[in-house]
Amino acid sequence: MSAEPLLSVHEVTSGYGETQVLRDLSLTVDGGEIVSLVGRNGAGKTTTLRSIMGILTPTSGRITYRGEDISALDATETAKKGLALVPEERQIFPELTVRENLELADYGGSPDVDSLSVGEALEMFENLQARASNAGSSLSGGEQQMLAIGRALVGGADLILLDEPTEGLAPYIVQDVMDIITELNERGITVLLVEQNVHVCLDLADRNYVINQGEVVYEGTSESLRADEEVLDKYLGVTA
Amino acid sequence: MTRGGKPQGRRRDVLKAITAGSVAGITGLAGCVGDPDEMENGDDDDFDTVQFGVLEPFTGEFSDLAEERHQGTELAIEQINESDEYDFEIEYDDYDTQLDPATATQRAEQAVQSDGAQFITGCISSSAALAINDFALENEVVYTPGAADTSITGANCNEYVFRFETSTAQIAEVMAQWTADELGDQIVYHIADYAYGESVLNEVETRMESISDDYEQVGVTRSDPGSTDFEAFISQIADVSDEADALVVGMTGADLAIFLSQAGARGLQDEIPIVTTTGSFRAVRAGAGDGAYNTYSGVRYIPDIDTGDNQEFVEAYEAEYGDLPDNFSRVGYESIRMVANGIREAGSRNPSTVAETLSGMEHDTIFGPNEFRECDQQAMNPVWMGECVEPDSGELADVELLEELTGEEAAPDCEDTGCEL
Amino acid sequence: MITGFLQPLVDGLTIGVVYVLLAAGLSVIFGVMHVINFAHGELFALGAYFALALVVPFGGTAFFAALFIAPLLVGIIGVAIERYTVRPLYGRNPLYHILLTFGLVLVINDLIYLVWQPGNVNLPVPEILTGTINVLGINASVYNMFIIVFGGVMAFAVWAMLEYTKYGLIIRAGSQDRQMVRNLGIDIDRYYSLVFGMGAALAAVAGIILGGYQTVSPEMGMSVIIPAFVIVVLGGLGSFKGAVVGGLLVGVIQTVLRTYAPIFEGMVIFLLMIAVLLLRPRGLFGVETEEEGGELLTGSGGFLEPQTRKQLAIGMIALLALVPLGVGTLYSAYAVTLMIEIIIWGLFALSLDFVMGYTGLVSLGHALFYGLGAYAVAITLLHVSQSAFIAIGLAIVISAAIAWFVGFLSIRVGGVYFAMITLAFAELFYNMLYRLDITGGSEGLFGISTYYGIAGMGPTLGDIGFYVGPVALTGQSLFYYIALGALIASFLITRRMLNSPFGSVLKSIRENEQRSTFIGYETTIYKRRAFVISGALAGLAGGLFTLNAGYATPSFAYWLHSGEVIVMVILGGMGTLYGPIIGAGVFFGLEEILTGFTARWRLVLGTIFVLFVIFLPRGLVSLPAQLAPYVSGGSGPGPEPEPAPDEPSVRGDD
Amino acid sequence: MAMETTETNQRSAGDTILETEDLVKKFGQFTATDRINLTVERGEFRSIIGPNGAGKTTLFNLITGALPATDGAVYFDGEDITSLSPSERVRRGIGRSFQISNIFGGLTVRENVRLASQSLDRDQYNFLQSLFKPTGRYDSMNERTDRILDRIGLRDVADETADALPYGDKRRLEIGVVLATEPDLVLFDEPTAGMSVEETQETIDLIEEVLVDQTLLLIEHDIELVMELSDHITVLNRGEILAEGTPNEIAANSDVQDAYLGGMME
Repeated sequence: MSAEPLLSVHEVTSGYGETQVLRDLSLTVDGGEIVSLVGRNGAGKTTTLRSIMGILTPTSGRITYRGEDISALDATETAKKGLALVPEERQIFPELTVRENLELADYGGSPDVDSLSVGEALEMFENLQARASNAGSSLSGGEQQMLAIGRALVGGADLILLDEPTEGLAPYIVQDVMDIITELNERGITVLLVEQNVHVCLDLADRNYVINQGEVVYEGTSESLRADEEVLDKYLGVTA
Repeated sequence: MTRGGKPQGRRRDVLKAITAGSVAGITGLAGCVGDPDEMENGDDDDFDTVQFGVLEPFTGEFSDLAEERHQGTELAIEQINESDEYDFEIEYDDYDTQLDPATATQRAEQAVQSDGAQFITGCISSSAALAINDFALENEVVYTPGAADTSITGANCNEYVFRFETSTAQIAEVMAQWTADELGDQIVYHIADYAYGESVLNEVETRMESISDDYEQVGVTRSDPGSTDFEAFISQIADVSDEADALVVGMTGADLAIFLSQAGARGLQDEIPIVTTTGSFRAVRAGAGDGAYNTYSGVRYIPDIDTGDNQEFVEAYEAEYGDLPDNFSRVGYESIRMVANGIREAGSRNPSTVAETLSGMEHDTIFGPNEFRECDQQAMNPVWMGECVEPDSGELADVELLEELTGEEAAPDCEDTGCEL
Repeated sequence: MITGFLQPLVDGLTIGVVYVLLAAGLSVIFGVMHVINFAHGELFALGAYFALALVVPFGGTAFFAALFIAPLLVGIIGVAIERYTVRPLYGRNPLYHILLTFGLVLVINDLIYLVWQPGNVNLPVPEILTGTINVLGINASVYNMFIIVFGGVMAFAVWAMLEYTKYGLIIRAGSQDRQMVRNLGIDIDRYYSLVFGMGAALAAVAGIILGGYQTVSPEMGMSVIIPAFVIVVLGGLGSFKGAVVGGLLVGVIQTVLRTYAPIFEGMVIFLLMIAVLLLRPRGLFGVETEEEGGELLTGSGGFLEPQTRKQLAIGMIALLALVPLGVGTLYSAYAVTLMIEIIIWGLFALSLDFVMGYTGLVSLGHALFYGLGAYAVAITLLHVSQSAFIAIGLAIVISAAIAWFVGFLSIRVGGVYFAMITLAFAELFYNMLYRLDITGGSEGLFGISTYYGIAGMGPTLGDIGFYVGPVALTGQSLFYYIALGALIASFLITRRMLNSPFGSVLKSIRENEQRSTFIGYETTIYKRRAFVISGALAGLAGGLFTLNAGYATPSFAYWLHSGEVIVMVILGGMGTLYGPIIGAGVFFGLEEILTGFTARWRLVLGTIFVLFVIFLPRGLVSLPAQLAPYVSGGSGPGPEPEPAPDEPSVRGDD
Repeated sequence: MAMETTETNQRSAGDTILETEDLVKKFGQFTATDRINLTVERGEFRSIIGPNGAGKTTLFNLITGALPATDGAVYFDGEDITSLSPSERVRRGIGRSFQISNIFGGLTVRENVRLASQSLDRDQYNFLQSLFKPTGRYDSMNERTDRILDRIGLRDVADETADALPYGDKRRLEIGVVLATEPDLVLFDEPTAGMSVEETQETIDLIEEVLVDQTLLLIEHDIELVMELSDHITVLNRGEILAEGTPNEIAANSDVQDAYLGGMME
């Protein structure tokens, strides 16, 4: 491995129509890391993920993956490079069965990366195994999250962009999801995690970026962020 | 107005343009409101050309018939222009009426107002023909329609309309007589639910009633015009086939072709004889394929007949187009010839004069001696009954003639036509 | 008595299976690409003609080969259509696909005429498929059985393909959430062509087996497209299951009604469609899909200074007023006739623009109101009074009343569904014209005369002559001024309305309906009022036609006319009022010129229209503004304004 | 009628402008808001905060009528408005501004404001007038329009197309449009989303300046801003009200810390 980061976002400006959400935002993710993006609602976290994935095209700046410029690629092309987005709403195909959701992922994704087979994915998530032939729409929030992550694995992602994986989940399921993220990482998958739940981030992430109004205002390990009360207070509204 | 070199000529132009329009003439002074007098079209004895407008539905459902009719028209014009017997030449323009009476009238207006046609011919669908009927009267131009609807020379007749096409009434005459004689008087009907279908039903029924006291209408089924699926009707007809002697079908064109094709596939003609009005048309036989075999049809025309100068017509037609003429070709052909005879006889190209001359005038036609009789200006065509049979080779059914009625026998009585001329 | 029930069932299934094949492609294409493909019927006809081309030289048994080769060819054509015409429109309002494919209908239909000539032709089927069979007292032809079995197998094969193959899975997923399919690294856009091709091939199969059953003719596409839409809407746009159930249902219902209640046949499917759209807009099996965004691109009127525009308009009117004076010297009386046609259709187009261009309601059934006006005038003149004023007055009032009723029922459903429901109403009306005695059935009403006055006092146009210098203005020329007056009055009135508070609200609805609601406007009421005004103007246009021509026929309400008037509005530039009038002029001008050269003028017109939809969606009136930057060398708006995707702002959750 | 009046009188006791009663909204199985009881006093500046998915926008949609409630009731000025259409609610004095600027882009700035102003005057002219009398001839309406243009500082660009305005001005226009409907209560859904720090401050200043007399209900993510501006704060979590109080009370509330801010200080 060279010193070059796996993913590099360099001075990216992006948004919706005329609304600029990101302003010269820069960050890097190294292979094997879990990196979190924290910040308030509306700070630009989801927009960052969507810009990396290629759903949004940055108006300026450069995004590279394994040294290759992917700024102009669309979602299909970035997925083929080994990126996978697990969106906030999970976007399970409601009328496909759990197995079909996974099979579909198998048809897409990156051909170069070792991926889980559909069977392996079902084994990995016990809940899904039992509901393999149920429609996606019948799953609970936690099951949907697992299926969404399962799709990313079957698709052969080596960088997963996780958008608010614990949103709307019951506390005990939050723990399950956190365990899964850890397990992913142990399998050698790099994770870029967007979370509102600072607790989850600090527990999981190797490094954290705090973003505010589309700009990175802080970067550091969980330990140092935990200690930085000023940042916590100012940008995350967490007072000691 | 007197400015410029030729006041005289300019005044003539103005007059012509106005008289060609829908309004008759001028009195009074500039800026006044007046009541224009009727003004006769100036007769000029001296003319080299006559302008025809040929209106056909070149696009849409009847376009193949339009083409067929148009070839007959063209052939007639060509022959007349080459012939020494006529000391004028026919010039003509084609207009596409599409399927729409509104377009038909617009084209007729173009022909008359813009291109100066005094004689118009064409239209296959009866609603377009009826619209042009009115137009011809209003604009005082002679019109020879191509539709068979009874009312064209019936309730909606007028002195400018002359029809060589055989009317539904004439066909119904031979159908009713032959059916009553050969098949029986217990009849089931299937008609397309529009004017043509209803008129077939009415005409055949009236005649059956007068022929046979025991006549009975076993049943009527109606399909929408433009229908493409007749299974339900065929099943219903098959259900009553034991009680009925014959099925009379009041449809034409694609409707009839599809009906015959589906009835054939279901073997309906084995259960009950099928009698149609236009099954002898080549277009219908072509569309119906083997569904046409062993069905009976009224016949307005087939190339085989040996009346008048028909065989000369057939030869000339075949030489020109490499194909045999069919019903609409002869209508186009003879409509032009008879009007041309009228113009020659009248010695005028003034439509009103020609119309007067044409009414009741004797012609030699492909059907032998013929006339647009005075009471309704309908040609006194003979009609036949025929059977469509499997051909020796190919797919297209042959038509064998079974019976003939002369023009006199086929024509309805003048007082029954509803025409007041 | 079991046969009494089974026979209609078997009969109905025969046609039902064909409907299934036809509707399945239409529905899947909509599901994945949100394209409403009007040209589907033409692809169906192409299938039959390709088969004919194979079967005729090689005989009946080539039928089986044709059953595979012809759909393949049509599939390839489908792919080409998707690739080169549909693709540039993704991201625009889905109504543009309706417009585009309507243009393609004109083009393909004329190509069929050109290549194969008009007329009905029998498509020979192999010996083995002829004859009849009798089981359980049911009489059926072998070919019927073949249709049911083969069609059933095809439908099953398509279902199995969708259900069990990789492509099927991707297509199904695509119809649920396209972006997520992309996120998974699957190039769904590449499958669009495949889906379109497959849909086209299915239509071709339907065309071939139906061709063997009926006949093959260039009109066969037009005759199936409306029922096909009805089925797709009934079953639910985008649902394969819906297409299957809808197709069989319509086939059986039609057949049963023919047997037991023939009076409703023809009308019932439209009533059914209206009912389903009102009660369950997504159809029986349709799923909630996100309303596709994308605005309707209206013409830009801001190119000239208001003063210049006013002068231009006055100049135009003055010029128009002079037209009849040139008759006989500069041109023949036909010029006046043609101009009357343009004026009446210009008024009709203006009426459509008032709802389409200002409230975004695309009515696919506007011929309904034109026909209504025409018949109202005809019936009044024949039965009530010969006064032109009373007749026209009644035409306006009746059209407005029916527009209120149609609007009341339809406006609650939006976008594509509104287009479909108005189409259904128009077809219903068209059917009624054929059936009712008072409308004169299929032939319509003829021989109508009128006078211009009230209570028996007043002249007929033929009796009056105005003399201006050497030129006499009578009859047709006088009517020209009446029509021109009506058009100018309508234009001024609608323009005035648009500058009034009412018009402001209409414009606000076009811009942003949601915001309009949240500053306190009940937008449904405003849209309905606009629809009523539009219906009244369309009725006036139809009424004027009949007043002049003296007849009314059912063809006035034919759906193709609704399509043509949309063509005029788009050609000219929607949302400008004057653009559609120019559009009507260009339409008839083109027709006039083109028919002089070829009977296949619709081919040229259709091509021009397709190019307009793709490249100049804001119409002719936007041309100066488009060209200005190039002429002056400055930088201006690009030729293709890229509509920003609408982010839905009322969401279920935050 | 009499009964209703009594009811109304009861409700308007005190100076409550808005009250929701056990307001429930379900999307299929999912409960977006669960028996919300919210009371807002006249003249108050109330903020609603909560994590994503807490039901804030849903609550707004229920109050404005954009979504029908599954259960419960909304009272405005003591009157039950639960079954009224959105436009009816606007006419009773509930104004709303949107997350993404939501103006009539193709119309001029003046037309934008005038439309809102016109909505207010609707009952003062008859149907025919409203169809035919040009908008330019309604004096009171145009005066009010100009007044509002002045207040939001867009009088100079009044004849420009709204689309042509810079982003910040669009937000100003958005607020002007809301203001022109003369609302008693204004709901703001993230009025500063996507704005730079300066723009945010300007917008807030503007809101404070022009809407000083109105009751304000604000959804906002910028906690700092919320703490600074609000009289009261309501915290939503998973569709329920988690806490309510003054900014200081909220800051000190450990439940809020836990749920909303991620339980960081456990």
